[in-house]
Amino acid sequence: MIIYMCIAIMFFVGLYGMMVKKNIIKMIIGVNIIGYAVNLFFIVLGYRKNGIAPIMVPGMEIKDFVQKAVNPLPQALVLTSIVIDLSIICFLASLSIRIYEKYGSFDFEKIRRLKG
Amino acid sequence: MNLIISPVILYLLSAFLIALIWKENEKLAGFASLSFSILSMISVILLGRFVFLNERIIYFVGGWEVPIGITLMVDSLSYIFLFTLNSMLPLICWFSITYMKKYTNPGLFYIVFSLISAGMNGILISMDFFNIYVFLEIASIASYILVAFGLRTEEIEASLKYTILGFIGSTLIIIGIGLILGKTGTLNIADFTYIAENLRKHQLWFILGLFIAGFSLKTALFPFHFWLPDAHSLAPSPVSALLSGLFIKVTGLYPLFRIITNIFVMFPESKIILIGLGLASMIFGSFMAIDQIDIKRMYAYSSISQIGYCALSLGIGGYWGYLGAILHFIFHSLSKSLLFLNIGAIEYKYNTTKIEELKGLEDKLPYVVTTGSIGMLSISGIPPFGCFWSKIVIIISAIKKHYYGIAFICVIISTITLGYFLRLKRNIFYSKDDESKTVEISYNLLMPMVILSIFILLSGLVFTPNIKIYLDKAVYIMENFTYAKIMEK
Amino acid sequence: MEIDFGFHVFLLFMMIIGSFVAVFSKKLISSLVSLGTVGMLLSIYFLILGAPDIAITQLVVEVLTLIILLSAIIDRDVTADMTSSKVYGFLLIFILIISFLTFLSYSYFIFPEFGKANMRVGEKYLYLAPEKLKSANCVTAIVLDFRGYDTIGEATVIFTAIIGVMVLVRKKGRKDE
Amino acid sequence: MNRGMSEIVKTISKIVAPFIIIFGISIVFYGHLTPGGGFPGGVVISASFVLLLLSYGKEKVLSKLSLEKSDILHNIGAILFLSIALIGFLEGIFFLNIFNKGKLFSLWSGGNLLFSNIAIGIKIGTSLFLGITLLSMVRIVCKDNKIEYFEKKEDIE
Repeated sequence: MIIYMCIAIMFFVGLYGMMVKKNIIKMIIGVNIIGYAVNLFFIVLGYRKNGIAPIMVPGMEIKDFVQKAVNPLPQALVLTSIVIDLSIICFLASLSIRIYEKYGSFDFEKIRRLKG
Repeated sequence: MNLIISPVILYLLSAFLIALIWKENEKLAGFASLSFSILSMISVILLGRFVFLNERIIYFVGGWEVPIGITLMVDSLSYIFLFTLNSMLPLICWFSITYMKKYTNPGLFYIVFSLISAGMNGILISMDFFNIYVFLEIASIASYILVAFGLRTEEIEASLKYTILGFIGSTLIIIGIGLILGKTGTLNIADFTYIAENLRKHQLWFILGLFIAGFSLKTALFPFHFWLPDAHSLAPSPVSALLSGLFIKVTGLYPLFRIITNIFVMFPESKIILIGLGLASMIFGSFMAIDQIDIKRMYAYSSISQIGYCALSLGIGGYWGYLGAILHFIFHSLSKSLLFLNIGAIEYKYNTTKIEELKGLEDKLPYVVTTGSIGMLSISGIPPFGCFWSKIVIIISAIKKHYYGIAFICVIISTITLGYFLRLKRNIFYSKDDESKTVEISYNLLMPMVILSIFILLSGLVFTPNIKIYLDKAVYIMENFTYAKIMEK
Repeated sequence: MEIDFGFHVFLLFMMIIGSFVAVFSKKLISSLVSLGTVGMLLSIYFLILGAPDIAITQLVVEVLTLIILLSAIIDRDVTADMTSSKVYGFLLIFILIISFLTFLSYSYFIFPEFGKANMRVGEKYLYLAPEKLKSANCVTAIVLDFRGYDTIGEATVIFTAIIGVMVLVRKKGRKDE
Repeated sequence: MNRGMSEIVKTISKIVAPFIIIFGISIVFYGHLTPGGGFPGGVVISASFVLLLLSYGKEKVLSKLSLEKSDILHNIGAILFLSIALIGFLEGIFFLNIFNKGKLFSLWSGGNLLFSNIAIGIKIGTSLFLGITLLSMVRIVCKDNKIEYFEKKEDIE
């Protein structure tokens, strides 16, 4: 359980950075940390005690392999999820550059105009 | 049965091909996008025959069986969404060919338009949790881009806000998916439902909560609504039509339909949450819409209120409740898209959406005023038009379940809706202006609106009794079907 | 690989400290650097958890993320000190602590046990990939064949993001401005 | 004009960059046998270009891989991967792996996995390079349907 708790703490730290900090770069850092926490959560879900990587090496029996290897499914999902996080961060960075060019600041409080 | 996957493939191909050619020829890009969307509409119409003959179509991508590969499924419920989506996308695309001439580089717009369409189609046909997440992300990122397409400062700020909140929604959903993977070891919805019947309730409520929170954020139900008015009012008008009319329903409402009725059937109490959320957003949206000075912002708040009707009807449940939810989805999509296209046409001519700056449009743009009035009357529930039928069904469903207070609130909110639309009409359409000369408006802007308003008129007069047989099939699925039945066969 | 349980916790604590520094540091540069540290530690932890593919990807993606973020803040107000709004911040901290405690009390029901993965589908993949598909790397087999449809979606996501960057670096959005 | 970083960085990155590219390519090609695959390989390849970009400035890199070229390449990578999926239609099912599966532990194994890896590698590598270059160094400015590349914002305003 303590592992899940640590991941949850990481997630909440990221959420705090994203919601409360007024600097756009800090928000992006929060997004990044949340992404780490989620990816780590997925990998931990697939972990088996004393497991090996889900990659066959020559000279290994398939029965052995199936019993020992960690779950490959979460790893495949995390591969996708990492790329999705990267693309969101890419997009957010370009938004923040654009905002900086208009206002000369990354401070969300200064640039804020919309009320809703 | 390769027709089931053809909309996604066609829209993806369209995006990649337009990305190759848009720099040389921007006009061709628009026509390519339009023709691909018409092709996918045709393929969906062809698919309809098989769906209603066979009850449901199941497709194994790559030929791998149920828990191993990704499985796709279309039944009559998702077919209704698929049909509405794919028949409206060509109209919106047609409208934007002229409208997007105001913007630089419309070629990029068509790429993103194709991507968002591919994403929405992918959500509707999928039967795999993670696959739904991936296509949800495609559609969401494309919508963040479209909101910022005009590159004005407010638009970029709205996009930033929308991106951050949309990311939170996606994160809640993916944590739920992770818990499903950890609990049951599978990602297939049918397989999960089959296993979940044997799990105890306290192992599942957290997943359900995460899903409801995440998808209500995408749908903009009341406590999670605050990104919607900014995003939908600042986007280019065809994009607002797309987002308000289709996007929030396909990415948020359709998964909620499935989750409440077909997946987590062991939690009947989750419907009460939906009634609460729906009522709150109905009341809040309509009261906020009353004193807006910007027309698009008023329409956006009205969207929150009308989405509340859908969620409320889904929460009430039973035959009439589900029928009302589906009907209101269809008619509100038609009417709200019509309204946003309408204001887009006005904006194209006058470059403003403020109420004070527009006057006496009745003499200047007669066709636009006629179609706009049809849309407004439909949304406020005036008898012959579409939304009247859905609202009356929702009220009947509330009365049947003895929720008299809710029925009363529905009527009141409908009256308020009528009130603010009448005020809008009096101010911008029928007020007197000094110069009253008919203004030329492009055929391409007008035709999609005319087609949509003909649909709304017909839906009130002819269609509703005739399409009832198809709707009954979808309602039957919402009432009786769980995904576990697929595994039992 | 036999790893002591304490080592898992140690790595996780390092990551938590790193993310605290990244969020609460006054200088953007130092918070970016500590973000990089967290990413690298995460990569090592992935390796320990038996996911070398993810470790490689995480390592390189981390570097690229840092470059993207650095390119966003370079030549701009690097030392920006932000005052987060107090009331809202405390409210959020309160909500976060409440939800964390809810987590803690229900975590036994919510989470599966650590180190005992539910292999319902995973076992099938482990068997099918070498046997039927003749691919030694099961993760690649899943990504590109069993769940290849997802991968098309993923490639489309990054395509979308690049198109988004192209949209946002245009000089102006409307022709009449 | 002395652009980029100091001489030491330049020399080292000049020596290292080709090795990184070769490493990336090998990751792509042996993705179905050893850890790796299209994604990590593509990211590694783009990282090598980004290294050159950081140390030498953009002229040198863009002379090797221009933005137009990488724009076209990342579209082609996407289309390639989609068409590999579409090949399955020859036997009736989307994404069906219809190639000969080969022998375990040889380079030709797993049917279309190798081709998919290459397509994904091209796609990810070029699109990340494109994104980072656009974000860090250049600004696309579009004028009458033509893209022009400007250096810094002084040129635009």
